[in-house]
Amino acid sequence: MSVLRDIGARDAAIQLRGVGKTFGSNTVLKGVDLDIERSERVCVIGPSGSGKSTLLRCMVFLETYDEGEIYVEGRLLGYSISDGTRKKDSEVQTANVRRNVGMVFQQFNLWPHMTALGNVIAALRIVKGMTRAEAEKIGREALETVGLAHKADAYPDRLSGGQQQRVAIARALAMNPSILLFDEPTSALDPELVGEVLEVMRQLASQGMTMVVVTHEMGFAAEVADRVIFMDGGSIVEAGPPQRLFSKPESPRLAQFLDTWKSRNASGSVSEITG
Amino acid sequence: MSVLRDIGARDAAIQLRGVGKTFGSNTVLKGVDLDIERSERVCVIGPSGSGKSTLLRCMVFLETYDEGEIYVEGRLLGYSISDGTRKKDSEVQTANVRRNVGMVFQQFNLWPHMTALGNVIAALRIVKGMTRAEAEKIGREALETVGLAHKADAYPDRLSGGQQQRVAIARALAMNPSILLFDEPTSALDPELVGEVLEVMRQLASQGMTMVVVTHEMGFAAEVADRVIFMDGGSIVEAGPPQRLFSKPESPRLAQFLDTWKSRNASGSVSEITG
Amino acid sequence: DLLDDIKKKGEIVVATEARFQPFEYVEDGKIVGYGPEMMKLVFDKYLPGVKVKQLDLPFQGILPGLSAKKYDVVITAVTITKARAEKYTFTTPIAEATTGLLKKTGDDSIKTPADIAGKPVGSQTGAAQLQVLKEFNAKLEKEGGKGVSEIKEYVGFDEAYADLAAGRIKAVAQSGANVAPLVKSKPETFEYMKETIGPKTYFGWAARKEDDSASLIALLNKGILELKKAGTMSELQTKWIGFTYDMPDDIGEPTM
Amino acid sequence: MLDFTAVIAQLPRMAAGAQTTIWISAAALLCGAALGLVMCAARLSRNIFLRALAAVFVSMFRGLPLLVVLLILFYVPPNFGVETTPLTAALLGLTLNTAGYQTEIYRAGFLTVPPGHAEAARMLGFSRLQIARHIFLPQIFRVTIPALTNEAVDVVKSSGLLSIIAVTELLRISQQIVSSTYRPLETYLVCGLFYFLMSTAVSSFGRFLERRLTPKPA
Amino acid sequence: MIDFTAIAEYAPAIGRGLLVTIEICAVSLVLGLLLGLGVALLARLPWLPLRWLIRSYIELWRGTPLLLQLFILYYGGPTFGFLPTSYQAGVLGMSLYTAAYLAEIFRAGFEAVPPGQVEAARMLGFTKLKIVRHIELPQMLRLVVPPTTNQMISIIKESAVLSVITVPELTLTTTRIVSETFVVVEPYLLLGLAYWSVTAMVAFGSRQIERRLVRA
Ligand SMILES: Nc1ncnc2c1ncn2[C@@H]1O[C@H](COP(=O)(O)OP(=O)(O)OP(=O)(O)O)[C@@H](O)[C@H]1O
Ligand SMILES: Nc1ncnc2c1ncn2[C@@H]1O[C@H](COP(=O)(O)OP(=O)(O)OP(=O)(O)O)[C@@H](O)[C@H]1O
Ligand SMILES: [Mg+2]
Ligand SMILES: [Mg+2]
Repeated sequence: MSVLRDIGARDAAIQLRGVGKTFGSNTVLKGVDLDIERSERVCVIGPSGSGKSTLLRCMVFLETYDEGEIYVEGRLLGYSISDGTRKKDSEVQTANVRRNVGMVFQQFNLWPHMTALGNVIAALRIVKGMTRAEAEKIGREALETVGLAHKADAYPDRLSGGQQQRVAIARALAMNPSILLFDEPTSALDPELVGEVLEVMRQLASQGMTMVVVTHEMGFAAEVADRVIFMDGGSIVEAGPPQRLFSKPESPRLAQFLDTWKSRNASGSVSEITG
Repeated sequence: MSVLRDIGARDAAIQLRGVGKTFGSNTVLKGVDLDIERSERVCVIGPSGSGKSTLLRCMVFLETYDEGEIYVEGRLLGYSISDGTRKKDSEVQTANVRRNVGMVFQQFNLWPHMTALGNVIAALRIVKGMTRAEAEKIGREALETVGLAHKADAYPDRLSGGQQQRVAIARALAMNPSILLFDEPTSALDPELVGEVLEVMRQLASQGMTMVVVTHEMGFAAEVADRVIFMDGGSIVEAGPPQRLFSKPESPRLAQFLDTWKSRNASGSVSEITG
Repeated sequence: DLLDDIKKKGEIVVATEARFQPFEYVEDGKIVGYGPEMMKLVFDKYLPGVKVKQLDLPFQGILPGLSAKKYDVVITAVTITKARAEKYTFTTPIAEATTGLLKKTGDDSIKTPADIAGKPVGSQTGAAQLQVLKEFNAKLEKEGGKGVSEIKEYVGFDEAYADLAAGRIKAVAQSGANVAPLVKSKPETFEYMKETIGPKTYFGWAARKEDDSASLIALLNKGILELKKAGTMSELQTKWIGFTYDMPDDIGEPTM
Repeated sequence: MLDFTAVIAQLPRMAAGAQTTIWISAAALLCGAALGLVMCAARLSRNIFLRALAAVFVSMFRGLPLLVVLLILFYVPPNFGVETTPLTAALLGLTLNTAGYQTEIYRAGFLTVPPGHAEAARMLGFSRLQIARHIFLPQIFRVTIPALTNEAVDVVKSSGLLSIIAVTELLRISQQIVSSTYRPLETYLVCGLFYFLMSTAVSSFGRFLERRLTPKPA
Repeated sequence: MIDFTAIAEYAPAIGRGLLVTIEICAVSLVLGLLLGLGVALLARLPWLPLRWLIRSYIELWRGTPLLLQLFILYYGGPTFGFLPTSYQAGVLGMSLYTAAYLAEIFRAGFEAVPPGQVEAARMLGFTKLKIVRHIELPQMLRLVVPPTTNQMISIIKESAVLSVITVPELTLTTTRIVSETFVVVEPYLLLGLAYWSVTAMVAFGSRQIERRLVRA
């Protein structure tokens, strides 16, 4: 069985098999099964506390999972199995398994003591051991991609939230990942600054990057996602292409979730007035 | 002249005459003229840094203004004129002039060491010197109005952002104001929680409260406002009923502002898909 | 007049450094010793009903504090020196203060006081014994060409004894009366040398030099001399110090 | 090698000394709190003279060793005709010393209260005094507990210096015991134990208060 | 009324005392910094007995007066055959004392680095050691400048108690002058002035450093 899975897994970017996670007595993930194909764009939506972030964090073992298996590019993440029992991997082993996965956080998590470029090239220099020149070349390209080449020497606290988040994306890109995870990348931004970050993400999507995005931006999900996943209470309640999911929700919980969202955003919306 | 204004002012809720404000060398308000009529609902929109907050704060003298005059219910705010020169009023005099004006802040500014009810009745007890019983009666009514009677004994940090903002509204309401000012009352809220606060504001509007609301919620402005004011660079660039302003902006700056907004919110919006 | 004031107030404030066995020290929370007992006898007789308020102070501040009028009189064993006598009035002597050396038992490298040359020695900051030690050292340097290697100054004598026991210094300059109880309780550690190193000096109590204090000093002198005549002083010396001294009534000019 | 018998016999006296330490520290802390709050108000006032006065006060008493403050307070005023008993000098010295620190603690506490809290109160008609009393003080108290606890421990520890000016507190009594027992190590170890117990009690109480006053996150 | 001529001849002695004070504080502070940083780093190892040991050290040293610690070191050490000179005991005592405080400051500094920044580094393949070296340490060092300078000032002040173990520093020198001249007011006022100017200078210097760090 495990052999079969392993073979199957080789084709998928990330595979989750019955993943469960409990904080104390609070079961946050309940046997989640999910396959993320290569070059697939998946958006995860759901009410607050439904386990979206936890799911994403488990996918890179920033959070350990208690049950099930997670395969990243075909390799079991975070654990090794010997003699039928499983043992937690060392940090170094885990890092190796997820080396092609990048992550962008809600709070950007830029390092304040380095410039934008410094943030982007730190891992190239320190982890990959590149020379400054090599690293800077890649770093400047990455900043170019997010449209911030001119801000290379600015420290994070001199950048707007949107710019900071774009630097964070560049930082992930510089490591040349094949899979990018985003956890509410625009939630901490002023409304005016959301657009510029979504624009960068749209561009990445169009270039075929495998992406998993936890988001509240329904418009973005509708436009970009191949598949939208609706989570509630630690389980995937419904999944499918955005057109189907948004227009014909099957589960009442999703229907209600969409209603709440619409009643706020649609009523008296400018497009209706100007339309 | 001043006599004429004074007579005219008696009818308006708030009158601004050539109000100017400078921070250091940065002129933030440039001769703003504005009349807020009784029971009028005014929404103020505009890009970040255009002076919206400063305008609102000048209206209650939380910020001093350098030029022009502001009349609240016909009385000059913040200054007294004797022998042709004007002198800053004492805190007590100013408080008296704006006693019928309430304000709701972006950051709620609830006092964390008091319960919801404690926040609402503090001014009744301390400023108005009511007995606990009197104050609590009014306080509970105010909480009822915002739908939070059941949270009277909760401390702010146990309330969601939306609930905190509703308590803040109740706190202002308890003083029985005739004018309420809101500075981006929903900007600090999670998207799911915006609706409940707007609902309370809608209800206040329908009861004839005079309201000035700085907001990014165009839908709300379109639905509720009698008049929308678009600010840019410290001046009122355009003002008028929302239908006219949103569909036929006269100034290019407003047109551009609305475009940016639409491109983010309209593209692939759920209403289009589900529509 | 100070004495009148004291009588009027019903209280006399005295300063003591209660870390100076056997003259003044604390036992079971009370300041006891040769000095306090003698003081009590004098006060009981000549200042009956007057309350005694006794302050325990570090020695360095005790004479300046007297100038500063922090208290009426210093009832603690103060070596009478020229410099001090210029600024303060002393009572008739209460015991001999001549300085000698305390060394470690069985330390054969020091047989005579001159043997401390080249060795670290110590005494208390501001004490007359320190002054004697410094003068003795100057004499050594002048005569033998070689003085001690270091003179360490301690805030209290107890620390100096501890350092001697620890071996950091080889001798402590101190008056014989003071070390008697120490040597008695720890003969295996401390040994006092017979030969002294300074001129004959005496302990007295001190008051301010102003006329104001004259009547108080006179009263104290009267009391002390009476005790001496009656033999009580000798009894007390035997009781607290372990031996008796031949004492002059008036020392005249201090020897140092 | 270590022999505690002589010291154990003196335990009651050390306990009495510890009692003196405790009450002097407590009194100094309370007086220091009152003075510190006044100084803090001066530091935050709009009057430039008051601000400068408070700044000098803080700089002075945070910059001077307590030992030196005590020496000055004990020996200097009588030269100008002012009487100070050891106890008043001790209390005054400790109070001034801790007030210097507490001023800064309260000021830092003030700065943690978002200015919006005061603005909300102003909008409801609160006077400056009412804002200080009802909005700032309760919040400051809560956020300053950890710093105040540290300060209380510091005061207990530094009260040992009172031995220098004839206050027979714990350390002075320990020195007296050393004089009669010639057992410095044992005596000072026991003395250290007393101080450690007092400090631990103070900081435990501080943590308890902190926990009581900080609502647990939901 | 105040007349400094009486102690004028002692000016060189006061200068020497001040130098001793400054020297011993500087040495202790440097040693305390290194030791404190080492302790704070060790405390991050996931080894429980070590953490308890470090905890007890910090609590014990912060919970007792420096004066007493010096007494124990200097007068108690010989009981165990440890015979430091007064200068050695002073430096050792002050270093251990300073390190206990600084270790706590550094620990708080480490904790102030948002965990998200560490996670971001983990996601990019940083090892634990590299995270400490490149992410946590640089930020922590910047955060701890203000509390560390406060500690510096407090160490200078506390050094006054070195007088009790015969270190000929400023306070002991002044005390000696008082007992030799019987003059109280001037020496003690001068003593206060000396400490105040030294600490005020350090405070001023540290504010400059802070300002520069903030600007960077
Ligand atoms: N480190 C943690 N310790 C304990 N409980 C946690 C932890 N992290 C998350 N939880 C709990 O797990 C549940 C799911 O949290 P999660 O952050 O995954 O939700 P979410 O869907 O991302 O919500 P949001 O939209 O608010 O970010 C919540 O009940 C949360 O309280
Ligand atoms: N206290 C202050 N001191 C100095 N400058 C200030 C101050 N408050 C506001 N400003 C400046 O005044 C200008 C207008 O600020 P204001 O907060 O009124 O804008 P706003 O329209 O409310 O923006 P936003 O939508 O971001 O809230 C900005 O350039 C701002 O930097
Ligand atoms: Mg989340
Ligand atoms: Mg604003």
